Amino acid sequence: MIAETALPKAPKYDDNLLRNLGLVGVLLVLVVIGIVTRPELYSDPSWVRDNILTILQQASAIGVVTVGMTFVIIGGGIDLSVGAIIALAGVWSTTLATQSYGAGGMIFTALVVGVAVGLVNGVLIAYGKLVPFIATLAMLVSARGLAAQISGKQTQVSANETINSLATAKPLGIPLLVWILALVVGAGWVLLNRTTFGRRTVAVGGNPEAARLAGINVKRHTVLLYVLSGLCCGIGAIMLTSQATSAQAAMANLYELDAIAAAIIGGTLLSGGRGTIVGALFGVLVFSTITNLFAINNLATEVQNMVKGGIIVAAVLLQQFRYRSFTNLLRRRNVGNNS
Amino acid sequence: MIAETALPKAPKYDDNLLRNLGLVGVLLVLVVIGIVTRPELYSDPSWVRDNILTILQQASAIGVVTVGMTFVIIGGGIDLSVGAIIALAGVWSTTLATQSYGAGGMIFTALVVGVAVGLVNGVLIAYGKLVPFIATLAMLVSARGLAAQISGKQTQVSANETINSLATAKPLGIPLLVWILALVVGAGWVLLNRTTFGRRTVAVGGNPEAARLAGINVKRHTVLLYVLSGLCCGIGAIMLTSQATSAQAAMANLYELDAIAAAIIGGTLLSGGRGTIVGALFGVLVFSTITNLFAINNLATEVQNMVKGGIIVAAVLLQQFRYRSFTNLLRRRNVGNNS
Amino acid sequence: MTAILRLSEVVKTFPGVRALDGVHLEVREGEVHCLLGQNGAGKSTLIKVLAGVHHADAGEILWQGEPFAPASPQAAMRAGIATIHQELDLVDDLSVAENVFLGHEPSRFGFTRRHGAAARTRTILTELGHPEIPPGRLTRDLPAAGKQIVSMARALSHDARLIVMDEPSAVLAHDEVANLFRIIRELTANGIAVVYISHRLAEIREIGDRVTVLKDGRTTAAGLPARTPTRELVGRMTGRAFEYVFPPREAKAGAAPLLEVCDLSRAGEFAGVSLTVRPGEIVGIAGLVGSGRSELLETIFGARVADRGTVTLDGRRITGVGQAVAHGMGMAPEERKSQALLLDEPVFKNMTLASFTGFARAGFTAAGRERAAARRTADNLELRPRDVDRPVRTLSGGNQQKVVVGRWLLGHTRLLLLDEPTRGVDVGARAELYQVVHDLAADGVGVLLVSSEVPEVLGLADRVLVMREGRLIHEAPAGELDEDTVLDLVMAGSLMEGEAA
Amino acid sequence: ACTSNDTGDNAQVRTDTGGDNGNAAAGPKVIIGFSAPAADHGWIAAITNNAKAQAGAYSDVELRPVEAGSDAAAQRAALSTLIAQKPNVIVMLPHDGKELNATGLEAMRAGIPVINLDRAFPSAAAYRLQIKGDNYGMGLAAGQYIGEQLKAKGVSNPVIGEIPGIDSLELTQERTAGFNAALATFGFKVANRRPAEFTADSGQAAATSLLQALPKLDALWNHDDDQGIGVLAAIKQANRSEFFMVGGAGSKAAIDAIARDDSVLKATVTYSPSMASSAISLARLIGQGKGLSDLVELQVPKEITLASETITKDNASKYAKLGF
Ligand SMILES: Nc1ncnc2c1ncn2[C@@H]1O[C@H](COP(=O)(O)OP(=O)(O)OP(=O)(O)O)[C@@H](O)[C@H]1O
Ligand SMILES: Nc1ncnc2c1ncn2[C@@H]1O[C@H](COP(=O)(O)OP(=O)(O)OP(=O)(O)O)[C@@H](O)[C@H]1O
Ligand SMILES: [Mg+2]
Ligand SMILES: [Mg+2]
Repeated sequence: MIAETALPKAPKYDDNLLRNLGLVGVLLVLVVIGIVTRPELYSDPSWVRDNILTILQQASAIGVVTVGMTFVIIGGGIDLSVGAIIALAGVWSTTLATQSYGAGGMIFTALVVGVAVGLVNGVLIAYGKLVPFIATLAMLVSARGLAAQISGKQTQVSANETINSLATAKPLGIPLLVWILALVVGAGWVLLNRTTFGRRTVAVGGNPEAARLAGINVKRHTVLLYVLSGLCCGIGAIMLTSQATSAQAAMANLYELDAIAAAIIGGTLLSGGRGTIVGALFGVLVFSTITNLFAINNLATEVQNMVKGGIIVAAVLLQQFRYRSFTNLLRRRNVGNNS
Repeated sequence: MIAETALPKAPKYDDNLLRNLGLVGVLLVLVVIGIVTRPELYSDPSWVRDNILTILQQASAIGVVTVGMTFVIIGGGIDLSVGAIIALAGVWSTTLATQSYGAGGMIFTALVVGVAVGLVNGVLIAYGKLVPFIATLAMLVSARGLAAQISGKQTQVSANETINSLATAKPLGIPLLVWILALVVGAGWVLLNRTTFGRRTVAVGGNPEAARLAGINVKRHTVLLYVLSGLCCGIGAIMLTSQATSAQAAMANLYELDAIAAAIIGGTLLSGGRGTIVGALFGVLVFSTITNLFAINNLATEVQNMVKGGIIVAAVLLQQFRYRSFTNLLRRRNVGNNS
Repeated sequence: MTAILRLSEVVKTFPGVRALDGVHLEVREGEVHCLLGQNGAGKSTLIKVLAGVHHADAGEILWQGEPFAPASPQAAMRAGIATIHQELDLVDDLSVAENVFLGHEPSRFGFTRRHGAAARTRTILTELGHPEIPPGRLTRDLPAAGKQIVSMARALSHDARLIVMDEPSAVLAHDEVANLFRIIRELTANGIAVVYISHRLAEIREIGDRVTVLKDGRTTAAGLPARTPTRELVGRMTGRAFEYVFPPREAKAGAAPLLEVCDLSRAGEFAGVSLTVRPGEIVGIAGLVGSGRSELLETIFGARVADRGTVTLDGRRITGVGQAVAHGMGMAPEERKSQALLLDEPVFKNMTLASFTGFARAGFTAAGRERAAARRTADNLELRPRDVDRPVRTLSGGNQQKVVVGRWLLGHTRLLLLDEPTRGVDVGARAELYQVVHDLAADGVGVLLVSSEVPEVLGLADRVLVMREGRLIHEAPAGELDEDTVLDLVMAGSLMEGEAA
Repeated sequence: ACTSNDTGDNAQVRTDTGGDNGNAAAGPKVIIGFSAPAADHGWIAAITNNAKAQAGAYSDVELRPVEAGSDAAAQRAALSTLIAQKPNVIVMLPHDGKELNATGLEAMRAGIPVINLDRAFPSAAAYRLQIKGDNYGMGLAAGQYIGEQLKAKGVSNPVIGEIPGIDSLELTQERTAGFNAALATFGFKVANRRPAEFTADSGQAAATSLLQALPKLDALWNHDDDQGIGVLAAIKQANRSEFFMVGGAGSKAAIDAIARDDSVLKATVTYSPSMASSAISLARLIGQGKGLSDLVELQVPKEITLASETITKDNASKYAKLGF
């Protein structure tokens, strides 16, 4: 038997849960700041409802991309090309030729472009042994270049009513894009936590050597992770195209930074092997709520930026603080039990 | 006693040397492409000389920043705020108030701002336990915001002739900025390879726990690394300001990506613990030579971008290829010796 | 009994190293075949070839009579060879059950069947005598011994004909080893063959049927009976003749205490620990895995913050690692890879990690002098290979341990804390390490030693402390204790004197 | 602005160079170096296309475009290469006038007249001709229009929104300053200002935020018609129509929408990329030492600022062909 003390009592608390609670706390604080600063807006329930839906809708495309990014990071990689993939997929799916195939053709094109670029990323990284940072940075540059080439550097307007209506449709009163986000987050959660693919992702990112020794095809799995990220970008491209009713080579600018930041704030380790989908979603929502807070208070860009950096730091510190003090509390209680 | 044959010979070749050789090869290939595509330019020796100096001069500011970045990455961190620090330092040192103190005051201000921001980064990361990615991303946003605030979003012209002449001075026929780059690279090399500071950096990045248990003050060292990066940004800010004879909040845009990419291409491990200054310099030169190649061939930007991604990938693959085949060669020779 | 595995003339080279240089091995159905050899002899490399991790450069492998060259770990597993690797090969952020079934998860359409996996894991763990390990717990929460058991469970989760165990007992305490042997006997009774690697000859004599000895990548003796006298086995490995060689020494008494620990406590780890170490004295701490000894050492060293109590070295309070090192304390931590080594850096830089500042002049390092000093230490420790410019990563485990100990021989260390210093260290190197520790003590250095090998504690230490569940429960001169007494104390905690602290 | 690169019926280019214009006759050959930032935006793309098309219309002009890359440093590098090739005239649209001032000086010192397109150099010695749009005037025009409309409607305390482009650019600052100045004359001010990045998706995001912050809105000025595609989409998605909107720059899509009068977009204030065509024509004249034939002066003037015009439903048909 392992000595009793060597098997600490099952942690009743869960790291991830606490982290997410911390983020919920951060969100609450942001909302309270909103209420305090703009009470007249928050006193109207229908505005509040709309506002929540707006925040969610604005988070939807980047949220989908962040789900893919979270998988890539948990799997030990990074994907700097997500914004560029969105641009390429968006531009490709809104060329006049593609638009002539209708909404189905456009969606299909966006997804195929996303998957194909992801595949190239994955193969370069897994089989070409390129560092993910460099491979996807190169892809960022190339894909944006190709998107500019295809679009002739013009904003391509989507004339397809079905595509454009994706952004306006509200089944059951909730925007379709929010439903899509919910679906992708749900699917991502199941994929990460309930499938062999997800469990292997953790293994590949956490201890690639152990994964290899356990018979997992680490290279193939790595390729699949980038393909998954590319697929999410394809979905994101459709969502963003429908929102802007157009696509252009410069769209989704710096989405890579936003997605990585959201994933990390949500508790995903940049070094791989650990992360949560729900946390990533909260990370995205924090950013989207901050933007909303700035908008309703009409902050100037420069002040906005100064404050935003501070909020990010405060959010992470707050989250850590909650987490640590909670853990200490529970640890002390546990020790009490032991001795 | 163990038989002599069983004593494994230490590999006599050096990873870093080979890697750098690979990068020199990449540079040569780029130059050859230049010669083939624009023979008329390359047939003029004085143009070639000028061109080399231009490439070096264009590489100088980002090169200085990359030296600091390389230290941070070797030490297990990352600094996404370098571009923003340059902007803040540049803007601060070109306010009318600062300019009234003359060139000395401007340089002093830029360096102090760089160091101060680096200090904040370092303290947040080492003592606030923030992930470097998030802390420096927050700093990126904040510092650019502050720079916009200070400059009133205007481009601030430097009226100081001494500062402006830094970019035009050519002691011994070589631009002063190139001398500065050489100096910083030289100092960086000595610092990394010949001082206790460099040794600590490798230890802290390679295995922070081992470093801590060997009595190294990991936190303090981490702070120093970000301060060093900030200092390099301060120097870079002066260089860039003199080149542009002005500073603005949006300057040095995306320098962080360029500097990280150059460091990694130069053989620095993103996970820390390993890296070379000379490699980082070569990484910067590769990028700067690519830009030059595009300029003399007047490639359209979108084509440029498409090609650039491909060149980066090819460069890294070429470098790896050389490395591997070289290793194999040496391995075979060694094995022959042993048996 | 038929041979299910037969290797002949197997060769495997790494850059600059011929790790296997003509290995012969024959394993029969249902036997426990032990592999013996010094650190770096090639044992782990050999089993990695069998497990499909490395591919042999030359030689023949017959598995169940057929030529065999597994292309991947999966291929080896499918063929019926399961392996417990020397370095723990678990994923910290997966649960116990997920680790056990990693790569061959019970699943339906890609969805894991968690309850099925948990149930089967529980069954296997129960067979292993560890029903207390919850299948749903994250592996990172388990102590090293628990992880070793999970590794074992993983090997058993395959339908294997041959199970290879690379130093499974290194992190196990005494009773754990007995349990391991029970399992091995059950396996062999079912006709499963076991290849067993260990540096402890007593274990080999107890569980082994036959022994193959490797030296410098070559088989020097194949299929010897396990009862072969120690002298001959050790001779085949090293040219020495004894397993534990403790140089005789006399305890110095009377000197004022060098280290004084007073009522030291850390919540959940240990409580009320008081002890002293005098200059030139070796104090050993015995205890079960998980009794809190490592945490105690780390707290004394200043690497963890005590909740209560004080540590003084020569009358000076120690509150942090930097200060501890500056005042002459050194520690060889338990997990050398994660806590002590810069794997990609050369040996000499690892050795001088705590002292390079001392070699430096005005902040400039003196690589030449560091190298020379490291070379002298490498000679003292009989490091193999003697090359101090080689990255530590390419050294075998035992030699890596010597590098860690060597680090504290370079400075002006006056108190050395050793946590499991001989884990994974071969017989020859072990004797060398013991000699080094004795020499240090003779020079007046105080040593505080933690080891799970009771003979080691008894043989090496002047004074022994017994720790149980975070408390010191007994203290006596080494001469007054024997192995059984210590084991009783460690496990039951109260047997004889019962003077619980 | 879903236009192609083909310039078949591009009204932004003057192709009737064979008319009674005294300067039309072919003169000595002029090599014009041209540099504008990488276009990821309709307006800049139109600038480059117009310059190329206009140069193509002259038999005595050879255009040497050099790519300026994505920032001021890249453009500096590209221009040094160009200067070394000694073209007769250089036309450049700098990333930032102040940051490229030194390059302008360098070219002028090398004896190459520099035509600064749109983004002024601080020192007068750095250029021979400055031709630019009127950013301040654009804001002024938009503010004027909005003020008048609201006043006509009798709105006393209107809620006005503003969606600028990249906020760190000086041109954005000038536009905003003009806008605020015009509104001030009516006693109005901007209630909320959400900058975008000259792209449609950023326009959509900024507009969505702005609409959320202002549950009731009377008028909105969006600085740029290209990002306006996204702004209009956001307005539609939010199902809002209680206000009217003014655009900026004068893209074809915007002018068409104004003419149709089926959306909140009621007007746009021009900032025409046709200035690039004019710059090439003037560069040719400067290269050949000619003046503007309608003027008395023998040389081309040093400063030309285009007027910003307001396009509404009433005059949209006139401007339809000028949209880019
Ligand atoms: N991946 C590798 N690259 C280079 N050399 C290696 C590698 N793996 C092992 N070696 C070398 O091969 C030799 C045999 O190592 P191996 O790990 O098989 O020894 P071992 O008998 O298992 O020793 P120990 O008892 O310490 O575990 C050693 O000299 C080691 O340094
Ligand atoms: N990371 C951790 N999180 C929670 N508890 C831990 C952790 N590491 C160790 N513990 C607990 O601390 C106590 C002491 O464990 P530890 O394994 O260090 O003891 P030990 O006597 O040094 O045993 P060993 O022989 O394995 O070194 C045990 O209760 C263990 O479960
Ligand atoms: Mg081994
Ligand atoms: Mg321990």
